[in-house]
Formats: sequence, C-alpha cells, structure tokens
Amino acid sequence: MLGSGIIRGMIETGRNFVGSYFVKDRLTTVQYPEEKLAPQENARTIPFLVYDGDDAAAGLRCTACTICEQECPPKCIYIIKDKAKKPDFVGKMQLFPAVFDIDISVCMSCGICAEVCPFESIKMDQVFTLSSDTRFGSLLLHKEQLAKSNDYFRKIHPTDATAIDAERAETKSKAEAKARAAAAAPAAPAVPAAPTKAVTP
Amino acid sequence: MPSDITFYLLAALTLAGAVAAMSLRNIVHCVLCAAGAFAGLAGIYLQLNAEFVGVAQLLVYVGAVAILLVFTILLTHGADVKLGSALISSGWKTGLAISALVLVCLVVPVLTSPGLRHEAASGVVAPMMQKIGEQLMGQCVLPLETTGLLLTAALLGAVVIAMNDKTAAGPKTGVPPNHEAGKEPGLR
Amino acid sequence: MNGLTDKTALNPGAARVTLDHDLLEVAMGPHHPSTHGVFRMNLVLDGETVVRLKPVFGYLHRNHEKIGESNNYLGSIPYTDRLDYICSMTNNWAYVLSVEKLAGISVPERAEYIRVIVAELTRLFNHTCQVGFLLQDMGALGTPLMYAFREREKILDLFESLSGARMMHNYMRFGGCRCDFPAGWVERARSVVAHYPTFLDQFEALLSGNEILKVRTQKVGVLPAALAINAGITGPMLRASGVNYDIRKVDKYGVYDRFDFSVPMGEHGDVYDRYMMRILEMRETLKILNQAISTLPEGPILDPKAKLRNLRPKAGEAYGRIEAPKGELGFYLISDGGPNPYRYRIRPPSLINLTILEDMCLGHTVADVVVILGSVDIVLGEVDR
Amino acid sequence: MSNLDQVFVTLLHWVVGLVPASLQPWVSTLVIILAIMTVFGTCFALTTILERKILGRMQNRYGPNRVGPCGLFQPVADGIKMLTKEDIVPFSSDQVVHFLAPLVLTIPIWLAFAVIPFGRNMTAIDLNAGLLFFFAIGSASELAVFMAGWAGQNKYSLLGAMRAVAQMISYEVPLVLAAVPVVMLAGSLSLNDIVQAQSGYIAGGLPRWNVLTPWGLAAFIMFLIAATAESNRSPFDLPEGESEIIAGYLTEYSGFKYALFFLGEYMGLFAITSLAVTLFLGGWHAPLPVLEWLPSWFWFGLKFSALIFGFIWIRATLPRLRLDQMLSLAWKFLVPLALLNLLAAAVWHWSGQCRLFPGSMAVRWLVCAAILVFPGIRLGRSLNGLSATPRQYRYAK
Repeated sequence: MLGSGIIRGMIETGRNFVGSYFVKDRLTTVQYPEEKLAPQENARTIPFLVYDGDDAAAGLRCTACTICEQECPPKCIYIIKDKAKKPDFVGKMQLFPAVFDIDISVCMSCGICAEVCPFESIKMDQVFTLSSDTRFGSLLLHKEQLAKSNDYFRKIHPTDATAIDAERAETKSKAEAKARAAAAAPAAPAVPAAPTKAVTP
Repeated sequence: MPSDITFYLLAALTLAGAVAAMSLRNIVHCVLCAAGAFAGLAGIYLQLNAEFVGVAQLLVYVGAVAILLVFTILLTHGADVKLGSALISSGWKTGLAISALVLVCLVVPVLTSPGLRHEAASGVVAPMMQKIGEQLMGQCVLPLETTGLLLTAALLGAVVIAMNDKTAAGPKTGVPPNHEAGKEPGLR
Repeated sequence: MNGLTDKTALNPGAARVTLDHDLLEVAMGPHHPSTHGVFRMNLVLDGETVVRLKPVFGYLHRNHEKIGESNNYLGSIPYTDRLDYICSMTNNWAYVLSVEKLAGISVPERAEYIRVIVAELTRLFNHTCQVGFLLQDMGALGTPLMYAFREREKILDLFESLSGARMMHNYMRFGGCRCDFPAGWVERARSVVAHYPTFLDQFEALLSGNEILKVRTQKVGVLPAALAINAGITGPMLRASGVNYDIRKVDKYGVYDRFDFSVPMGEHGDVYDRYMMRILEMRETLKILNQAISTLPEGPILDPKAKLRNLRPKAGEAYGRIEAPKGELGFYLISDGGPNPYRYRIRPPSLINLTILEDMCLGHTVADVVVILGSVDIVLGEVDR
Repeated sequence: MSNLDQVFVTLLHWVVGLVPASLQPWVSTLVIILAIMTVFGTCFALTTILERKILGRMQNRYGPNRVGPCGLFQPVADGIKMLTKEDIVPFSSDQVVHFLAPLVLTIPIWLAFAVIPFGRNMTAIDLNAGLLFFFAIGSASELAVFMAGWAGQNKYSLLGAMRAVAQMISYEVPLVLAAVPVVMLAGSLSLNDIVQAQSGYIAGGLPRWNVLTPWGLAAFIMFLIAATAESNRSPFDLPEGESEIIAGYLTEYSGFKYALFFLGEYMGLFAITSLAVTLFLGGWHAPLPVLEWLPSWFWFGLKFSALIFGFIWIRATLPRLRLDQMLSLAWKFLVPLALLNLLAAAVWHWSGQCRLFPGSMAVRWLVCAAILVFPGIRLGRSLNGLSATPRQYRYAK
C-alpha cells in the first residue's frame, strides 16, 4: 500500500532511537581523550629497534645488515655501518649501526622491514600520536629515539615476543653447550670442532 | 499622533519604492523595489483597519505577483542589462501626457463621489470577514466567476503559446545517443 | 555529438565556445560532496536535465604503475593496498595471484581458505558501505551510512587483529598469507557473520520498501545489457543488467568451486537493480563465509618453497584476475627475469565502469546524475591509480 | 488552577500597570514581543541541539556532548562561531541583494507568531483574518529565497533558488486548501474562534479536535506534508540539496548571514507547527477532561514538541525527492485530494446537521473516509508509476 515502506522505515529508525537508550552495545562511540581503546595485539604503526638488557647502545640487536633498507618500499630507512664490532647475544662478533634513521613522515607502516629482518631487531610499534610542530626536524627519528627495550616489546606484542625470546634462549643455550664441549675437549684435537654458526631463526 | 507618523512612514516607503522601481539600472533591483512598494501599500490598508484588503494585498501582490515579475525577467533574459542604454526612453513626453490623463480620470470621480462625504467609518465594523464573504458569494458572485473563467483562459493561452515555442525550436542539442537505435556506443 | 570539435567545447583550456542560448555549463567536482573522491564532471544542463557530461579525472593519479616497475615484487604489495582503499584485501589477492601465476608458486590449502574468508568479509562491508553512500547521495542524511559503518567497524576490528592495520592490510604473500589467525579470531568472525543477516533484514526494512527510494531509483540510469558488454562493464553493474558473469564462477580461482553459492541477476539494469544486486550478493557472501569458516582445514599458511625476498620469476607474462567487489580486478605482469617487473599493469574495474557514465546520465536531472554515479560505486584511488 | 493557567497574562497586566496610562499600549505590545522572541529564540537554540542529538541517537551515536552538560551549551558555541566567522561576500555578487536576503527572509517569519493562540487568551493580536494573515506572511519568504539565490551569482545557488521558488509556490496551494475545511467548519478565519470550535468533549471522552474527524485527519496529513515542503525539510530539502547542488541558495553565505538563514528556516518550521497544532490538534485544549488542571500553554507546548520530534524523525529516515516528483506530488496528489477533502468535510457537516439517521458516528466516519481513501490510493498508485508487483531476481548457479 502507498506509504507502507516509508512507515516501516520510520519504525526502524524509531527502534534504533529507543534501543540506543536501553541496549548499551548499540552505541559504540569511545570518548577518545578520556576513554582510550586498548590497541589490538597485532596493531602496527611505525618501526622501532629492540635492545636487550638495559643499555640501549650496548644491547642493540641490530647488526646493520641493511636488508630492511633494501626491502623498504618507500626507502625511508638510512643506515651507516660502524667500523668497530661488538659481540651479539651468542658471543659472535657482529657489526652495529653508527647511524640508523627512519623518516616516519615517509614510512607507510607496512611492516615489511620487521618481516624480513633476520636478527629480530626491528619490530612494529603501536604509538600513533606522532604529530609534531616542525615539518622536518622531529619526524626523522634517530637510533637513540628508535631504540626500545625488549620488555617494552614483550608488553605490546606478547605472543610474538615470548616466541622470539624462547627461540633466542634455545639458540643461546645450544651455542653455549657447543662452546663448552669445544672447551672441555681441547685434549682430543682429532675431533674437528666445527665453529658454531649463528643459526638464523 | 503615533498613527500619523506610521502613515507618513508607510506612504514614504511606497512612493520611494515606486520611484525606485522605475529608475534603477539593475532590473532585478527594480522588481524588489516594486515588491517593497506593494508591501508599503499593504501596510497602509492594515493601518486603515481594512484587514482583509491589506492581508489579501500582501498575499497576492508580495507573495505571487512579485515572484511572477521575477520569473518573467529571468526567463526572458532581461536580467543581463545592456550597459549604456538610456535611463529615460525617447518618447517620455507622450508617456507623461498619458499618465497625467489617467491621473485626472482617477482623481476627479474619487473626490466627487458621495461616499467620501460622511466621516470615515470609525472603528471596526462587526465581523468584517463575514460581510465580505456574504457580499462575494451573494451579490457579486457573477463578476467573481467570470473573472475566474477569464484568468483560467488566459493561463491556458499562455501555456499553449509557451508549449509551441518549445517544439518550434526543435529538440534540444545532444539528444541522448544511446536511445538512437544502432548507435555505436562508447567510442564517440 | 558531432565529432571531436564539440569535445573541445568543454575542455577548459580551449577557447570558450559560446553555448546556444539557454544551456548552463556547470563543473561538478572535483571538490563536490558526492563525487566519491576527486572526480569532476563537466555538465551542460538545459534547465535541470543533462545535455552533455564529460568526466574529468586524474586528480588522484600517483603513478602507481611506474612505481611498480621500479619496486621489487614484495615491495609492491603494500602499494596495492592504496588502489581501492576500501577493499585492500582483494587488491592484495589479485596481485599475489598474478605473481604466483608468473613464478609458478603453489598455495597450501589453509591459505586458500583464509584468502576466501578475508575476501568475502571485504565484499560484505564494501557492499554495505556502497548502499550507505548511495543513500547519502539520495539525501538520507547519514542514517543508512551510520548503520553501514557500524557493521564495517566490526569487520575492520577483525582485520586489525589479523593483519595489524584497519585498512592497509598488506596481508597476502606469494604462496599464502603473512600470518595465521590469532587465538579467538575464528569465533569472533563467526559471531560477526552470524549477526549480519539480522542487520541486513533491518537494512532492507529501512530501505528496500521505501517508496521515495523506489521512485528515485527505478528506471533511472538504465544500462542496456548490450552496451554493458560492449563497454566491458563487470561486477554488480553487469549482473544488474541481466548478464550472468561472475569470475568466481567463470575462473573458479582459489577454492571457490568447493562452496555452494549462486549469482543474483537483475533484468532492468537501473539503479534499483544495482542496489538490489549488492543486497542479494551480501546474502550469498554470508553463505560462502559460513561454509568456509566451518570447513577451515589445519596446516601451513605459506608455501615453504616460496621465497620472500629477491624473487626473480623467469621471463614471461601473466594476467591474474579476481571478482573484486567492484568488478573484475586484474594484474598484468611482464617479467624479464630481473627482481622487478618489466611492465606492471592494473585493470581497474571502477575506471572501466565509469566510461559509460555519460550514456546512463543523458536526459536525466542533476539529482539523478549524483545517484547514478553513486550506483556505479567508484573509488578514485582505483580510477586514477 | 486558573491562576497557574493565566500566570503569563497576570504578569503582563502587572508590568503594564507599572507604566503611566499614556504609554501602556506601547509597553504591553513591547512586552508581548519580547516574550515571544525570548521563548521562540530559546526554542530555536534548543531545537538545533536536540535535532542533532535525536539524529545521533537514531544513528547509534551520542550527538554533541562536549560543550556543557551533555551538549546543552552547543547552541551558544555555534552562535559564537557564527558571529566570529568571516562574512565572505563574493566579488561578482550583488552586494545589496546579498545583504538584504537574510533580513527579508527572517523578519516576516517573526510576524507570523502574532496571531497564534499559545494559551487561554494568550494571543498577541486577535485579527479576525488571522489565518489569512499567517499565509500572507508565509508567502513573503519565497521572494527572500529567490533574492538569496540570485545574489550569489553562482550556478549552484541559481539552481537552488529556482527549485526553492518552484517548491514553495506549488506547496502553498495544498497548504491553504488543507486549512480551508477547518475554516469552513469553524465558520471564522480567526484562530481563536477555530480553537474555540474545537473545545468540549464527546460523551465525556474524546476531545472535539479536528484531527479526530476523517476529513480532519486527511487534512492534517496533507498539511504536514505541505509544511515539510514549505519549510524545506527532509524529503523536500531540494533547495539546499547538499549532495546535489552543494547548499543551494545558501552556497554563497557564511558567518552570521548563514545563521540568520537557519534562524529563518527554524522559525518558519515553528510557525507552521504551531499553526498545525492550532488548526488540527485543538490549540491549547487538554485531550481529556480529567487533565484540565494542567495549564493551557503546557498542552500547546506538548503538542508543539511532539510535532517537532515528528519532523526530526522524518528527517532521519527519508531520502530526498527529485524536483519533478516533488512537483507532481503537489499538483497531482495533494491538490486533488485537498479538494476532495472539502467534499468530505461538507458531507460530514451535512450528515451531522440533519438528523436523518440517529447520529451514528461510525457510519458518518465510514462514508467520509470512503470518499477520501479509495480515490487517494488510486491516485497515489498512478502517480509514482511504480509497478504494483515487486521485482523478481533470477539466480544463476
């Protein structure tokens, strides 16, 4: 009948109107500054560098292998290798970056750097309040600003972090067992002690 | 005293509107001044407690006739004013003579008519609307109906003329191509 | 239309050709509330009816295909998210499908099921949003659009917990997907899919019977089937004109042949039929999702042989296409053996569906042009690339 | 009871009493004007915020709740924003007409409130051609809308102005025709007499309102449809169709002139709603005798806000009509039905007068309703040309 469709539509909006006062889950708006929605576990915004222990410079996992620099689609990572070397978590001497800049105004948070990194050293952060007043200065993050501790990493990505830590612990223990076996049997030189190779996870 | 002031004000508004309607260069401004004059006239009627006439004037003239004038201007492209056209047309003398003649014809019967002799009707006569209604439907129903017929005839005539104008000018350019049979679409 | 010279009349650069007396030339866009992005239509109006319409686009051209040629294969995946920024999962899938054809990579069972689930969820909220935008163009101030966005948010939350981002998923890889479903994701997905039919019934109660909607859309912007086929239209627009062509049924790519679903078709080809196509397709998508979620197999989600970095497919060419929510989305790749493609071409359904906008709009009023454009469902990221 | 009902009248007399006799007529009109402007000014402010909150609630969101307790100071914020926003006048526009348009639109609308009876003997001026005065004022706003559209010298505003003038003219006819049976049955054009004619109760139960008679109900529905069109609201908001012609005749306005247009639009809505309440819902009469103790202006306010909620509800639900559909709805559906309604009202009145059959209300209702319903449905069906049978869709496997 003429107009019945319109009336049915009105009833629909009426039901929503009344429902919004009684059915609480209809209103999904979050009052942002006061109430903050916990980010999803896998959420990613811009990358950050992970370091073990508490000293950023010493514990930095990054070995300046520049794979992420090559693979980054918008080319926003800039690495300069340092001359000296320092031991990594397994004890093997590795390079480390003197300069590690990421231009977060160019970065499109695609996560490819975190995916291709063989040393689990660059991961995706969940900070999204990145605005700044100057156009150039503060959007180019340097190594110091990028470095965050492994505990922070474990806080924002619990499942990934625990899996990675378990893997690293296992390779570390296997490497120490081999080292101990090599040290304990120097007397039997016939046994060819193959140098332990840093197993890439 | 206050009623005189309002009367002078309204009279001034009407006269100013009428003069402006004739003399302004931008034709759309002229129409708006004419509407102002109509409104001033309606104010004067209301001030004389002739409610029905005042409200009817407001409804008919300001509401409809002004819009009619505006539409005629827009549809006949009078709006794009050709600069440099003289403000007073050449034959203004004959115009002045004719308007003087009309003024005389109007003023003489009004002044000599007996109706004006006795004091103007003081205060509001009992339900005016009732009387007007009965007059309209009773005594002068014939003129009412004939004017109605006349207006509808005029309206129909206007529509028919407008209709011919459209078909005479031929279908508009750019007739929708995909309605033509067999037209090869897409590659025009 | 008398040949090319007339076209230059509307070209803003050309000398201003005097239009015959009472035609009004209006540029609708690129900054216009209902052109779905930066899209411009030079309309010549006789009163309110459209006499000539010249679409002008390219305002959002980002040189996507040239960048594709200089990026390696992995690096192009996040760029495909930005093509049709509403349904980025299906963009990823189309690109990844063509690279797999090019390099001959196989995809494990579970990854195929994940791809179907994720693509059909995208189709679900794309059609819901399209109906919401269509009603917004028709003047229903926000109510249908807000209902549509409320449902879209639920699916976007699912995608965020799966791929890390709400819209720019960058989720699919050559030979499978980047990561598996997190814990509890399948239950959340099942509850979203279970609630959707009730939402669709409310949506139809609000809209389908509405006399004003019927009067505004029936017999408006009619697209005859012959013209649709000649102009290469695909997707819901083609099926609304009564042509049975759905790539999921034609190519049977992925594991679509294991699911039982049907393809709705209209017969008038006007805006109302296109609206109904999207509603009915949503109901079919729900069938697919229910079957896919219930029969999701276990197993790896990435082909072990598939190489992530410096993939160098042997010289050759490949054309992978899928049934994106807007039509047939295809990627044509030519490889010369190097790390980046020699030629990287995209077949954008929005652009090709847009070419016949003038044929549909001639003779209609300005209000109809907006509604017809809304029914075509374009996203300027895909039109301009 | 009556002192609460007459509280405003006594207040007026007390204020007027303070002033020497010569000034008293001036002061009383001044106080009445002030009262109307403050009441409807705050009502305008409240309606802007309530409209956005109700729309929000219908769309499952909260609506403005940042400024003041749950958003109540939002109109203050909007007012300040409108005042401080720069008032851009386009160079090519017609400065004088551009400036005058909002004034010519807003001033007449305030005059319309002079004749509305808000409560028992609470009418500003009791013209005995009150209804005619109201429609005369209503018709003045078309010129203002055209001036606004023309002044902008912008294609979209010209399109909007053309649509607005066409819409307002073609919907004024059904508006007036819907009011004619009320005048016929009440026997007077004065709004007080019309409200008086609707006083009293039938058999102690149902009030004698016009809306409860068949012709009254049909006239009320037609009046509301024409009122939405007259005040450019939702299914008929073609003049400022946002999605088609940006903001129609409002495109070239910013700052306080834009706010004046909105004030004019809302005041037009309030005036038309209060007229609808007076003509059809029994003005300030209480619905049941037992509820007589509540003051009369309270009932007027209740009916008024119920209608406003109805308008907002319609705005939240319905899409917009196209220009030709809107015009054909007015001329091919509303005007013929309004004329038919006159016949139905006459039959209702005649069958009530002559005691042919013992006054059985149900039979009178059926007869009058039949006169209206059958032609109405046939006319409606042929009007929109929708195929009666819903559309079928084939499925391919």
